[in-house]
Amino acid sequence: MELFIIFISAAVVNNFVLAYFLGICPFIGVSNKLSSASSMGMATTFVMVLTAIVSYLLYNFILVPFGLEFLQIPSFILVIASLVQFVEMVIKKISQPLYRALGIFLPLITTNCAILGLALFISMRDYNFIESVIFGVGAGAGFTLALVIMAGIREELELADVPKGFRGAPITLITAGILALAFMGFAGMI
Amino acid sequence: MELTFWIALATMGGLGFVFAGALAIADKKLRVEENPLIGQVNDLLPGANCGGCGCAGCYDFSVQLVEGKKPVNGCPVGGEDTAKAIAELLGLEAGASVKIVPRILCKGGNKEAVKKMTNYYGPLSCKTMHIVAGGDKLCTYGCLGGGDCVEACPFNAMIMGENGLPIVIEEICTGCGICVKACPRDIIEMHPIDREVFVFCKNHDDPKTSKAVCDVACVGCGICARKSDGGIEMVDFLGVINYDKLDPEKIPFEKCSTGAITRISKN
Amino acid sequence: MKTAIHMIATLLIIGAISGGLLSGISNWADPLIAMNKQKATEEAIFLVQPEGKSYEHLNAPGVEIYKVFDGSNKPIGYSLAYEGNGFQGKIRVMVGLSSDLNKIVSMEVLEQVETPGLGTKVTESHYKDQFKNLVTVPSLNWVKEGTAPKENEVIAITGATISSKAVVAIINDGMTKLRKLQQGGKL
Amino acid sequence: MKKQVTLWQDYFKGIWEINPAFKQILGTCPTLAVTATVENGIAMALATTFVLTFSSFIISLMRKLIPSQVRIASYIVVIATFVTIVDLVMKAQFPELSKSLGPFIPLIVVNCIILGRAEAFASKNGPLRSVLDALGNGTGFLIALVALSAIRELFGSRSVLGLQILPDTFEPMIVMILPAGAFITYGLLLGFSNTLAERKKRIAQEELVRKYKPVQKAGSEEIISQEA
Amino acid sequence: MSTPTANPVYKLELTSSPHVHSRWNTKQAMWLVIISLLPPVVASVLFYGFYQLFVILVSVGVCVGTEALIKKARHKEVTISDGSAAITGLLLALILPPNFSLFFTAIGAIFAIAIGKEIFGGLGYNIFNPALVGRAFLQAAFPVAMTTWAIPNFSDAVSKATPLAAFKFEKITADLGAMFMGNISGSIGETSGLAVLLGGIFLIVIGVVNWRVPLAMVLGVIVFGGIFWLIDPSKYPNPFFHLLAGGFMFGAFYMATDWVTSPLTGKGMWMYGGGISLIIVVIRLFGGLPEGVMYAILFMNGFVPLINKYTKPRVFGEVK
Amino acid sequence: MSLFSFAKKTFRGGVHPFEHKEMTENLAFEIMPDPPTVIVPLSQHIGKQATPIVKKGSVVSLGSVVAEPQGFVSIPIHSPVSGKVMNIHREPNTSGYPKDAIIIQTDTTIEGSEKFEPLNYETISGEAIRERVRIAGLVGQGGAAFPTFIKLSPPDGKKIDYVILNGCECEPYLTRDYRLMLEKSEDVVVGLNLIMKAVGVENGIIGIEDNKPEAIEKLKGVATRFKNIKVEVLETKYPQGAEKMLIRACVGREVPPGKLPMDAGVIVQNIGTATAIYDAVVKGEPQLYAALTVTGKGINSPKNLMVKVGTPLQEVLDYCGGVKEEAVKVIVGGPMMGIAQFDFSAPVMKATSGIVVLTKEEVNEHPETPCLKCGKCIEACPINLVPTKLSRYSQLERYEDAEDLNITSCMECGTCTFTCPANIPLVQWIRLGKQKVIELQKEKKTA
Repeated sequence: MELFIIFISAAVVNNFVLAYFLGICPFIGVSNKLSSASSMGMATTFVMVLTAIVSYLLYNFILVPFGLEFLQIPSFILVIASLVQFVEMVIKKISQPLYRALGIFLPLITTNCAILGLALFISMRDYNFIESVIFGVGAGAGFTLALVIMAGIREELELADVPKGFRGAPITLITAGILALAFMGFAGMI
Repeated sequence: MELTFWIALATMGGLGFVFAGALAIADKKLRVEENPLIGQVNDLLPGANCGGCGCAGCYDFSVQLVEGKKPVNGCPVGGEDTAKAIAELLGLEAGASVKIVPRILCKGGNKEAVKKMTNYYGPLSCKTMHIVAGGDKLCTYGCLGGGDCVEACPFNAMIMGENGLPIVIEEICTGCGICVKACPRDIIEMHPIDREVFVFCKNHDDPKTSKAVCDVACVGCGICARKSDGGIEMVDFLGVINYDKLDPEKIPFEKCSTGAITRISKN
Repeated sequence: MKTAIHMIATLLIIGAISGGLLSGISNWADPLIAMNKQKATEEAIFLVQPEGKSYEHLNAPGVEIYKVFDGSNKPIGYSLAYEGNGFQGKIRVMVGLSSDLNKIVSMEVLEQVETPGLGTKVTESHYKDQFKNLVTVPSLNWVKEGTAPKENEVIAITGATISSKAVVAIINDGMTKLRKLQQGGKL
Repeated sequence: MKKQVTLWQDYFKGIWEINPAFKQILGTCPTLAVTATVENGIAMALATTFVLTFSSFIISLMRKLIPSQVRIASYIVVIATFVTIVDLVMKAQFPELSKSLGPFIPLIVVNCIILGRAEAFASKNGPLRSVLDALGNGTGFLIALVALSAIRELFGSRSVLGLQILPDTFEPMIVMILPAGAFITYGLLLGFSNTLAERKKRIAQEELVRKYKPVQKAGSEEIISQEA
Repeated sequence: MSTPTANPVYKLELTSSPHVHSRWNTKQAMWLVIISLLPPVVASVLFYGFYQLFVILVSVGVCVGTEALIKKARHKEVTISDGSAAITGLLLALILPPNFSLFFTAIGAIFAIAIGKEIFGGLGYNIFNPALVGRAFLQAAFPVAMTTWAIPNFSDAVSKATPLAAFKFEKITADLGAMFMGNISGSIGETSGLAVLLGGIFLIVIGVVNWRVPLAMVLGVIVFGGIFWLIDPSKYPNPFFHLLAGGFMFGAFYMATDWVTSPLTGKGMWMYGGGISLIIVVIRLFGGLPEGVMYAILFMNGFVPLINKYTKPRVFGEVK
Repeated sequence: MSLFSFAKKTFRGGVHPFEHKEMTENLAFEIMPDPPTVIVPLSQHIGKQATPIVKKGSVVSLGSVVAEPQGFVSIPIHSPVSGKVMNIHREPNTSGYPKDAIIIQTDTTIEGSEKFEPLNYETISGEAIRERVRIAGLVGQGGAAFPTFIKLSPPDGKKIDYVILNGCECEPYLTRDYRLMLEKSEDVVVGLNLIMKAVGVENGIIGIEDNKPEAIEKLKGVATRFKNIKVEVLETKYPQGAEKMLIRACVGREVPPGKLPMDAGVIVQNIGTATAIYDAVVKGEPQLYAALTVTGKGINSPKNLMVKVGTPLQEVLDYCGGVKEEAVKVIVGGPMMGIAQFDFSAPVMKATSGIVVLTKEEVNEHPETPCLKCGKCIEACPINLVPTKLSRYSQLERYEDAEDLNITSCMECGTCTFTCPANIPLVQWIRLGKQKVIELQKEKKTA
């Protein structure tokens, strides 16, 4: 039950994008097409789970034992970057279609603050291993949800008569604001 | 303190080592052959992989740019400098030397062209007018005045004149030719900017009909063709210019009763 | 190969410098950070035990509890730091208790992420002050606005019933643990 | 003299022309997250500027030593180092501020502004210009954050920088300090700034068109002769 | 004879086929909706007094004014006569609590039209129901004012709490009959199930509103609410309580059925209605808030583009 | 609506426009006298235009061939009058764009007419019917003007089970088919029999909407004399007479997108085509007349007419008492799918089924507003498309998206625009998008 709550909390109630403002850059950048949004979402979820695992291990088995908590930021980011790079390499080698669908989104994920945020949350909240993984899955699902909803809306908005200055990022942000209002309905559900 | 210092040093150094090693291997083993242009464009980009352009990272952007799916100024981070650099790079590839601009080969504005007695109702776009018997004007070849080319121009280099004919602002025009595709009646043609002589008409009707539909149509009298030594050929009552053979000096512009063939000079 | 070595060497050196530098900085910062933390805790302890002058951290499993003494080193009660779920996330409170644990001296909300303007009212004095001299036996309770509270009851905030309830529940929860410790003679 | 001009330009272009928050739409996460109060906004912008300036400086110095394949990784490590420094210093000296900014100080690492400027400018230019560029962008970021947080704090808590501005009769609009308010305010600001830029462009275009027409009319037998 | 001639006598129109059109038009449909809103308006005045008329007038006036201003600023044709802004104003007013501040009403109305509608391009392009956007904004901006209820005129109750809040926080269930008539606390237009039902059935009968969405929502709430009720009747209310409580009826007939923000296809409408009812039940039973109709509809509004995309009808003759 | 419709045979979707058939449904056909000049377009059908075999100044007699077919999908053109060829020239056309035509000045002094030998319909072979239909220059009367003989020659390997005669006349206002069914019921049924023979099919069905009880009665009476021909009563709904809808309603089969009725084992022919086949085979007459309804509140005296092919519209309108001043539209074809005219010198063609003159009140047009996504167009579309999206994609030139939504399946029946409360010219945009998509598809194929 605890795990389920962690999942729902990360995915819906405390949605990374709409409540914590994490991963806004790709949220605005890659939400213009449904196909790329869902690919991006999946790739991010994958990396989030990996990050959750690796950062948990790194934090609890290297940084804490040696009293190196202050190295959190540089070491997390380096590990995430190298991990993403490595995964990209592997995918490229294994399957070209998979690479076209997911792999090309990987470089974008390195500088996604949702990933680093996830790693920091895990160390901050003292999640255990399973909780960390579930948290990663939930956060990824929440990110994907927000991204996919937004992509659907934006595909629709492309047909709309949005004032010129508001096209693109501004209307996306405002839509996200209204979505955030809607997500407030889930408050208190944790 | 000493120990922590050294461990910190070793941890970060080690991580760096692993990462660099992985990258080095990747660099060696997984290099994929591709259009060299993509790499060149990629080098010009900021490389922040921020996704602001809507692509999956800078590399994806350069691929799409080279494939023509993204504009040169599509990178919001790089800004104008990057756009210019890329444009230069691509310009070198295209090898364009003389500027090419669109010419609107119809003079039948709202005054000159004869109107139908029916009023067209519906979307005011050339394409849609074209499928409903051609809008308000009787001429079935000429400009419809719906402004599809103006709409289509990505650089706002075209405006709709007061007489219902589009005007090209040559300073802004990049010669992309999108307006040509936008015109359902194929009135717009791309020409080098220094070309001077044009037949500003596309009407293939016989003399009587073309006179009836427009004051400034090419009526197909053929005077210009006869004097041109093969520079102009009459095709179905319309003068068609062969620019390889054309000698502007030989053309009796003043003899053209409707002014359809005109020499434009810039000074 | 040469570029590979170059690459590895660059990153290795940059990494090492970074590690070294940060270790130095953290050496300087760590004691300060620890001090800040302690100062904050101390402030909170005395905030809920205004008479207190010194304190002692009790080594009790599962709860963070401080025994507070007055100027003459006489124990006047306890300060309990405890946390639980609120409306949107964790609420962390510090409660000053009398020595017999039957009365609350004062209550302070240390951390919360409640809805601004609504749930955050639990940090405001007209809610907080209700806890002063509140009787903790058998347990705390809450009532809606418009009803007269008993000596162990607080009035919930309109529109933020859940947050108000949560604070009460958290304190009750902490008290139960504390009582167990008390019975076990561990205080 | 000429050099002077470009240097100034390096600085000033960051304020409006390529303003990170309004034009490049980078660093959106902190822009939205920490602007509930002006104080937080300023602190965040200063911290970012600090990291941006120092990392730009260092990267600009090292730009010729780093092989291109590992440049991103190296930049990230440099940036992360400075971010950690800021984080530690803030925790040590300004514990309150550090608490209210929460995890967003560490997240400066992945703020695309910094990596973006590092890649787009510092890796190609000398240290002086890079620092000016960084400071310019930092200032632009600061302005954006202050503008956003001022609006949000004013309507959300009646005050700016903690000073109450609106009278007590004005009920604070709590939504402004919630995520939804952040998104909407930023979206509106962005939209209006775009509209402004759009209008500027249109006016310039109209100017050109106006200039264009008479020139064409003055010519003898020119293409736009149909206009008559 | 041989040259094309202009027709000399008649003033004719040249248009694309088809050349005849049905009686339906936007304006007419909008005004029918306004007429159908009369029963709830009457009910609101009846139960909560004449002051509510001021709220309605301010809301409608500000909505119409805002729309006119924005259209003018955008140099577009001012289209307030189509009645859509008036509907938004009316709907917004009817989902506000009784005796609501006129100033707040105006703020909500401005937000509803400006952010909920015009910024997306105006009528037909908005993703979210503008009235609900306005209310969600007010709820987030002025939570206390938005949850301050009044006791209706014909009730002898002492508690101002809405049935849902009473249930959520005190486990008190209200009388279903009173809930149907509207003799309970709640938003001015939502409380009377009877009035809403009258207007809603009128809309369905004349064909302005598609019957699928309300039906899907009613069935959904009975099913989802029923499941929980069957699991533990003492802990969860019976499904008819869900049906009559809060803004469910109003949402089902007026909010969720909004043409612009609901799905295009029949299949989509079933999914949409079902989704809304599921979220309503979940928020009411497990969420921190007593009521979730507004959030559920807004949330599903966000899904509508996706639903539309994946419920394309089967093209005639196509074999899947 | 849909709740009650399962009782009668029909299809999903559709609309119920005002029919207004009362203006002409009780008026018998009149034969209009020959006009002074006829303009005979060389292309009165889908496919390549015919090549003229006469020259300026040639003298032609009634029914003589003036243009030969060019290629397979093409038909000969016969002179509808005796007279002198004045010119061969691009002339206004009811399609809106000028087309090459032979202009013949009527000269009643020229004697003689050319006819084919009448054949016995009971003994004639299928082969002979097809040949006669070809040389008589028959085209489908349903609007698309597809050469009839091609439709009668299904390619090998296609098994045809039914011939359906389309007696729906679902277009409002028009009563031509109705009058033909009443006045020439014999011809209609025999014509159907001939079609069945030509194609070699056992089953013939005449589908008639239930708003024409007299025609149903009459044809049922005649049909009893022929085995295997039955009359099917269908719900009155537009576009019941569209091929695909008719097949769905009559035999329950669906024609796949992009396929022909033949692929579903059905051939559909129009009532007018059946009578024309009767005329060509039994009487030996090429198609010289177009049967049409001139109607609408904008014309002084509505009529059902037999008009010589090539008669300018002006002559026809004048014959019917002229156009009223309040008329706003003159449409060739029905009001749902017909083409608005701007030049009345355009001639009547073989497939012209009516001229409808509408007044403002009948058009009932409202100002266009943005799409409200009410979904009425989707509900009405008989093909189950999403017209609002298609039209918007087309408007924004997103043709690939439009292609994904099967824009090419649209048959431009006009139900969506008819029903649209926002009065968006959906059909016009979709037609444009369709053209562009087909162009793009062709480009892709060649590339």
